[in-house]
Amino acid sequence: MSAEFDLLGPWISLCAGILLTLLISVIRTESKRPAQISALITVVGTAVLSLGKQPSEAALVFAGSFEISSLTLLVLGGLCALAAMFILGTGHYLSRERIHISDYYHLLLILVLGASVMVASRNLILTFIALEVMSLPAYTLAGFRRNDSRSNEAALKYFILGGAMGAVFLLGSSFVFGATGTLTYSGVFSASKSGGVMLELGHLLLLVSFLFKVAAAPLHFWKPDVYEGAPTPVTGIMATIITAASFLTLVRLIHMIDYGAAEMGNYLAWLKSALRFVTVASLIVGSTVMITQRSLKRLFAYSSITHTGYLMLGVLGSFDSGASASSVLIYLCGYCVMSTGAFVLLALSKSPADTGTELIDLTGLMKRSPYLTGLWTIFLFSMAGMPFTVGFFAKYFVFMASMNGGETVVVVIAALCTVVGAYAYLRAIALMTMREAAPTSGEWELTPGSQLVAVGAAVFVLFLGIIPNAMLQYLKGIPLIH
Amino acid sequence: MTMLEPWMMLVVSLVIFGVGLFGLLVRKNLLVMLMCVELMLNGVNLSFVAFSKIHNSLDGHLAVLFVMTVAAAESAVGLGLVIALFRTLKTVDSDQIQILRD
Amino acid sequence: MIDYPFLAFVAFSTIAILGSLMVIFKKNPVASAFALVAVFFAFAGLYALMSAHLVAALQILVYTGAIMVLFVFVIMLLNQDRPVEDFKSSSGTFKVISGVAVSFLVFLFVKVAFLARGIVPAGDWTVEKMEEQGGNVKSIANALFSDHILQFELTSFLLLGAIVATIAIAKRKGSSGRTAP
Amino acid sequence: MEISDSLSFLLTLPLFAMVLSLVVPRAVQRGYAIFASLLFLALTVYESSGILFATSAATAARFAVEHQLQWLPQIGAKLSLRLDSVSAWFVVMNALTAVIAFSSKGVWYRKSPKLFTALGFFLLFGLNTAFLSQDLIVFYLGYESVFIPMIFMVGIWGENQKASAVFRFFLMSFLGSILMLVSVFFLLSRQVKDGGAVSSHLGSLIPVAGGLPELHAKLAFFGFFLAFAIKVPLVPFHSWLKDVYVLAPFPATIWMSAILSKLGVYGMIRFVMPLFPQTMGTYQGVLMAIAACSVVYAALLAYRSNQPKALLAYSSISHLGFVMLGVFTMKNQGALSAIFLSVGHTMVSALLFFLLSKIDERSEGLDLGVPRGLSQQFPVLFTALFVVMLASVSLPGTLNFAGEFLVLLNSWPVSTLSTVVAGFGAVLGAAYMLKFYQQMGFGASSTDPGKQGAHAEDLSGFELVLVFLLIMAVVVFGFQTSIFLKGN
Amino acid sequence: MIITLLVFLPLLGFALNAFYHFNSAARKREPSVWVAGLIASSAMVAAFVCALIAWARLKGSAGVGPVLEESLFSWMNLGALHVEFGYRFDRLSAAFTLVITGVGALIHFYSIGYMENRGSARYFCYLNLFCFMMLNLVLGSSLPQVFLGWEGVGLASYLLIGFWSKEMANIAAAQKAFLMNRIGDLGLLFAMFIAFKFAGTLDLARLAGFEFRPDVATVFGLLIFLACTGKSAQIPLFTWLPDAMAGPTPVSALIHAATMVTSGIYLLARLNPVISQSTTVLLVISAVGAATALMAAITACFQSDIKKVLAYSTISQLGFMFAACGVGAAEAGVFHVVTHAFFKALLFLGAGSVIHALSGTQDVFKMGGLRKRLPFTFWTFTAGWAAILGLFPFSGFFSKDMILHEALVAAHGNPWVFGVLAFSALLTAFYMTRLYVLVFFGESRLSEEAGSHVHESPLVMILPLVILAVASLAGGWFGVPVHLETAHGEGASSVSPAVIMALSLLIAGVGAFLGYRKYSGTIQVEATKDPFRVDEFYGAVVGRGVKSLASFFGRYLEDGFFQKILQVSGAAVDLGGNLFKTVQTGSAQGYLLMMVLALLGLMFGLVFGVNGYGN
Repeated sequence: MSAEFDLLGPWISLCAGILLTLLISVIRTESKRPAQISALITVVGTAVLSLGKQPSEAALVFAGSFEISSLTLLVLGGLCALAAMFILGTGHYLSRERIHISDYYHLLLILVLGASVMVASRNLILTFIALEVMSLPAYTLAGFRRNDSRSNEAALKYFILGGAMGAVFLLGSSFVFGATGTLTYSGVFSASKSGGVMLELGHLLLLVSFLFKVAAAPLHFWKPDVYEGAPTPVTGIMATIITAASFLTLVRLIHMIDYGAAEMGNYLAWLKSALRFVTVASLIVGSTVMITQRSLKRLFAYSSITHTGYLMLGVLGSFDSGASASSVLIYLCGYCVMSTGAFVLLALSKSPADTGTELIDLTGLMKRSPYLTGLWTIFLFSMAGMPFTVGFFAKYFVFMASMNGGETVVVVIAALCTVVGAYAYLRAIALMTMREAAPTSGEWELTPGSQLVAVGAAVFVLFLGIIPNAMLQYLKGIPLIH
Repeated sequence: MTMLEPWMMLVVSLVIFGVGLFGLLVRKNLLVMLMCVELMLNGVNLSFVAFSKIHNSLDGHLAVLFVMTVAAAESAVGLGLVIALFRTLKTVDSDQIQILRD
Repeated sequence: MIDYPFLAFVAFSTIAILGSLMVIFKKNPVASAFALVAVFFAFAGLYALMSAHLVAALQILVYTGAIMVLFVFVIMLLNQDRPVEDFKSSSGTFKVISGVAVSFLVFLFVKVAFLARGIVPAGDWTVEKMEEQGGNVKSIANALFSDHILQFELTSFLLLGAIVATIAIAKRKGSSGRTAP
Repeated sequence: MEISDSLSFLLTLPLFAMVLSLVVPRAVQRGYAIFASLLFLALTVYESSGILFATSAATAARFAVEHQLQWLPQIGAKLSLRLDSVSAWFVVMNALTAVIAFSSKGVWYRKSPKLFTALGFFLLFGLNTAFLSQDLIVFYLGYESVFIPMIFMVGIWGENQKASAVFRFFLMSFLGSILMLVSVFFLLSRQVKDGGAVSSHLGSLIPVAGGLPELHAKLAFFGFFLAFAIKVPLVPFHSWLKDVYVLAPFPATIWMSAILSKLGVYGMIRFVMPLFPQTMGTYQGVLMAIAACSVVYAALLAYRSNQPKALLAYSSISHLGFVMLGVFTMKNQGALSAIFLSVGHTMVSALLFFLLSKIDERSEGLDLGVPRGLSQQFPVLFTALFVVMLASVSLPGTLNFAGEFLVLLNSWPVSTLSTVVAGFGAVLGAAYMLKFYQQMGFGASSTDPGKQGAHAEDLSGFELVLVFLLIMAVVVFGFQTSIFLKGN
Repeated sequence: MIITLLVFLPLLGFALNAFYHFNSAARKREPSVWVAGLIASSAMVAAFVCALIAWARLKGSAGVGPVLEESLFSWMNLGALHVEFGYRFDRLSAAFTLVITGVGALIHFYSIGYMENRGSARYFCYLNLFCFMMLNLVLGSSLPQVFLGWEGVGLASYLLIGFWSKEMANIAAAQKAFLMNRIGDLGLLFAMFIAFKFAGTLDLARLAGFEFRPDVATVFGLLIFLACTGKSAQIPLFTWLPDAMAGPTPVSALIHAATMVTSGIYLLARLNPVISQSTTVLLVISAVGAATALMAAITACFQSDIKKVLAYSTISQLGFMFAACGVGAAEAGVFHVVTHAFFKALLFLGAGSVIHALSGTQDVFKMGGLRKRLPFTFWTFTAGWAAILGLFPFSGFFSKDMILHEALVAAHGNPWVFGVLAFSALLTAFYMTRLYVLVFFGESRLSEEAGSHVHESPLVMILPLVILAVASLAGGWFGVPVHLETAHGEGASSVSPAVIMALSLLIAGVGAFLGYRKYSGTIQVEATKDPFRVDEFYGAVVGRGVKSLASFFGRYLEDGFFQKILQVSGAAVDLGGNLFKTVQTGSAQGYLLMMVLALLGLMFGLVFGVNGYGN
């Protein structure tokens, strides 16, 4: 038990950090700096703690409802690292938008806690609570530009739809519980051998609620609106931390039932085709709508719908075998880094909040700031999957996984969507490099913190695009499902 | 013995869930919509207890406890968001929040 | 012999369903809120019928006592205690599609739920066993603080988050940040 | 075969030059670019001299170098570079094109010269990666990375209204290349299914491709074919080409026509032919017809164009049709002739655009209308242009003639009709090239000599030496064909 | 190495003159015609000397087909293909080589005078380049090498026709010549492919001894003939030659009369053994030759430009030669090549002298009475006139007579061919006399200005005229220079040569008489016309055809269909994007309904699709 508690250390440190941050901000109410620093120390410390641990075997604690394994520690560490990047990289945005308050950091930390527990959870109720621990701060953060009706609107839309889908998740849990009499994943796994429509329905409802969270078409409608309305750093957090955690949970939920069970054969075959539909729909909807967008945030929203599609490719590929979908992990890793970079850059835009940052604000950026243009270009190319960026290898693995799973047609569709999507990214790049600045194009400011983060992310993107060996080695060794 | 069987509870719970969902779909008042979310959660709670009864299990009861907590937290946050919206837009009508689109 | 439990079930469920319909069809949010209170009470009765006494009690305490008060408070705060025509403002087609879709959904749920009749119990926590262990409350408490301690702990952070969130979001305008910059 | 790691210099040196170009001061940027690319050319020639100057195929094979470096063991991709009698030509042409491109119209160095030079060296790197790699994934990386500098060169330094041309170029190329990647994935997954160790090395994929069912092989072939057909381009897939050639700055146009198009040729020879011999055989008639149609169609459009750059753009398509005709014979001799003609095309089209850029410098800009009657004013420049034009219409005695002759000679037995059709393209080729030359060279002078300022003098100095040497090469190798054919 | 030296001497002249040209251009000085001309001429004279030495060696060596062979290097070796770059000097080549170097040298000298003040080193460059290429053509040992010369002379011809490049009309004429030649060249190119496919070799000697399948031989022969029609201005590719007169007159004399245009005859003679394998080919050749002879002769009667008359006359004479080849008497054709080279060069140079004297006037109706004022020109022109008419003892008499005779008696002889040729000869006599009379006799019709400057040409021009006049007179006595296989005795009829000779003289006399009768009195100015309008026809059909095909492709495919495809696919993607966007109404409840519907769909699929529940 002590060994397990040792492994629980990172989570405990995160919780302690949350409380500490709360305390500090209560004591030193006149300044918001201490909260920021405390939050930064918390996430960095947690990241270091958790990435330093490499348990060789997964341990289940709390009556089998919590999993401590290399994956969950990696997720905690990774999410903390992303949070650190956002804390460091977007402070100026918060100041500019007058939302730089300590509450922001508490909520962010609680969000990370919820997200990391959600992935580690092996119990449906725990998953639900963790989901809410993650979502409630997210709803709130989305509405953090309180004086802006767009931000309020985004938060409320997110809240209503998220609440409804939370209920759907619960209903699914209830059906699963009804069918199997247990709420732990392992219990469901062993009970799923006998099959049954109630279990299938419950499982489906669980998946639907998480497909909503990761915004897979046709459950993606909330995403563009919420992305657009939310403060940019929050959008970034949604795009990275929430998407990553939700997607990993989705994968674990998909593999919650026994794939070897003969009774489930029909269902699994059907589920696979349903997921195939979702994959193709996400790819097509995301990439085609992306090119019609003028707002950068909406563009990234549709882009992330497309990325969900690519992630689903990895899921599809490993569907039959139930094998560890390392391609998903690799893709998520690359995707999070490049999205973080892109959103940190996006937060540098000084466009008035009521219009949001539009593509046109990028016009002629190269003249004004070659440096910024270079960074943008790296992230956008990575999203398009160009060689020598991490985006390429990310795509490589999901495509390859899907191909190995026999999904040739889906891969071809995905390839075509990549071309369509590349157009959207290239258009942004073209605006920056190939046009003269228009009088209406917005201002961009560079701050030291954001520079550090953006350059770091860019280096990461390029480094992993050229020498991804270590990352691949590491991530391939991490099983997604036990 | 009684004619009452747990599956009847299930039917009631699912109907309540459906009514909540329907209300969420058609009502425009954000406060009522929040109530509808509560209705949905309550419906699910009932089904948890019913299944718990069927399975002779405690997990359902525990789940309901947690759901109640979550529901309380959720409605607090939801109401906070509605208040924030009301401050900027002076309305709690969901039709008024359609600025973000396309 | 009168089947009291069944009668009670019929009564409670009727109240619950009618109440929930009133929640969505009443024009005045306050009326909706009170209808909701009725639904919650009916639910408490249904829980009690299934020997879930703790849940029944908490239902009244938490939902009726806490959540509904909050709702009514906010309704009053926002001056929403007057009839609104919002139900009518929704387009007819939309309502019809919603109604049909939800009906089908419920139909399918219920269809599946009928399967519950054939379920073999997986656990051994019968009412009798609970009584042996010291009653419903004690049994649940034992489970809550042993196997489900993590969920319990996590809810504390949930509540903490909710508090912080609500304060942050519902604070008065102009007071963003503890110190106005 | 010899294992050597000196090959990796061919990849690292351009990268080094790229980094260095960001440090070199603006004022000497152009000199630096030319000097560095010349140096690189010398190195490349030295590195491949054993192959280039071998007198027989056997000797050349002995000088072939393969260099393997474990790069991505997780996906079975190796940095296996191979310099043999196929790739050596392309690598040398690549280095040569860089020299010509950097020496062409110097306007680019007025605006962000560092970036331009850096992009140029990156292009060199990407192309060398593609030309040297035996591994399909690495090949793809090189192949695809070439777009990046190209987009920026056209986009930043190009003429007005270039954005849509860039999009077209990028999207069509990307469409092709990603379908090729899907085909590669298909082969790789097949390999996994067959239980072999995953390796994207050409050698280990050939048996996999050979074992495919017919339909699958056809589809996989199509992915490859489309990529290369767009890149070359062959005619139904060429619609990106004209605008981007016209709007691109001259160095970029030189790169595109001289060497980027060769990526398609190279890919077809190196990868498609060994991977899908049966499928290619099935469609040989169609392929030959496509190549022949490219020749005639592009020639007709070139004949119709009044804009010199557009005319040269179409002429490039037309000549590459001949090259592809040679490739599609699917015979060793045909492919060899195609490589031969490719080399000719690289030199000649690079020279044509180079000289056109010099004319552009000396007139008021080609976009303002075609200048006239310049041959009197710039006799050396126009003589050079005339000689290059003759090579372009493959007059006997030039490299291009020998190449074209051998291509047609080899394609005649395979598809007489296609060869005849392509032959008529050669007649049209003469027609439009004469028109091209006559437009600018003859007639009464249209430009006011007083207006031309500093650029009024004729070709001289380094440019003259470069052009002269290249023309000599075109003529000398037109007779000394053994350097290419090596007694095959 | 004598042959190689002989070939490369003109190239040396070319290189020296090129250097001289650029050197002067760099120093902004006009190059001296004398320096450039002497460089070029001495190269040619040296080449002529070499040719004579080689000729002597050839005479001296024994054997049936004495040949001097020199191989330089191997040009193209690929698979079964082995192309050696080397030279073969046999009787046939020798005849052509001597004409090229001899007449060429004279014309180089002549050019020094003619091009004074207007020429430059560039001109002599081109002229030397032409000679180099022409020598490659006739001396090359393999077909690709012949092709090198073949296209090379086309290039030189292009450069020289368009020499005065400020006139766009000259450029147009040059382009026309080049392109029509290129069409013909395709024939040679394809013929090479066929030869390689079936005979496996492109070596001329090996090819000549190869026995083709009959149908292949026919196709091969026709393709070769196509090439020849281009280069030698026969139907259907003859229209470029009259336009080629835009070049300087010495060029017309050398290239478009004496040498280049006869390369078709060379090729037919060279490949005679193969050509003879197919009677179809021979028939086509003789028919086309005779038709061309007649058609050009008729057209020549309607020309007023002195050079155009000579040009059509050249076409007509080339038709005679082709007819000779066609009936199977190639050596008669080659004989006529040689004599024609002398007298036609003479005529052209004479015409050049006249034009030079009149400062550029070329219209025969604006001449007249020049007999007195240009005596040397007149007398030498008279020699040429007599030779082309075929008057005894001028060289034309022998060669033309031989052709007429062979047309009747040779293996593939044909009275029709004979008839047409005879009538053409009549017309030849008519239009040449017309020209002769209009230029040199009668009243002077010169304009005031032109008349005041008339002067006899300088010595450097006169001397070549005199030498050529002597050659035209004596050339026929040397007899047939080559011996090619000609099957006699199986001809359509056997006629005594004496009869033909008499007939031929009679025809010439009648034609000359008619011409003299018509044009000796008062002169009616005749407008130039082209009775056959072939040129217009080509312009309308081929030129317009290609242009409209190009613009059709351009408009409907390039700017139409292909752009449409891109636009449509772009629009489709855009449409899809906008379509998927329509559900993005901004209404949260709308989104919820969509999601409920999606969920409902999934559940229907699950409950009814998978489990068949409810069945």
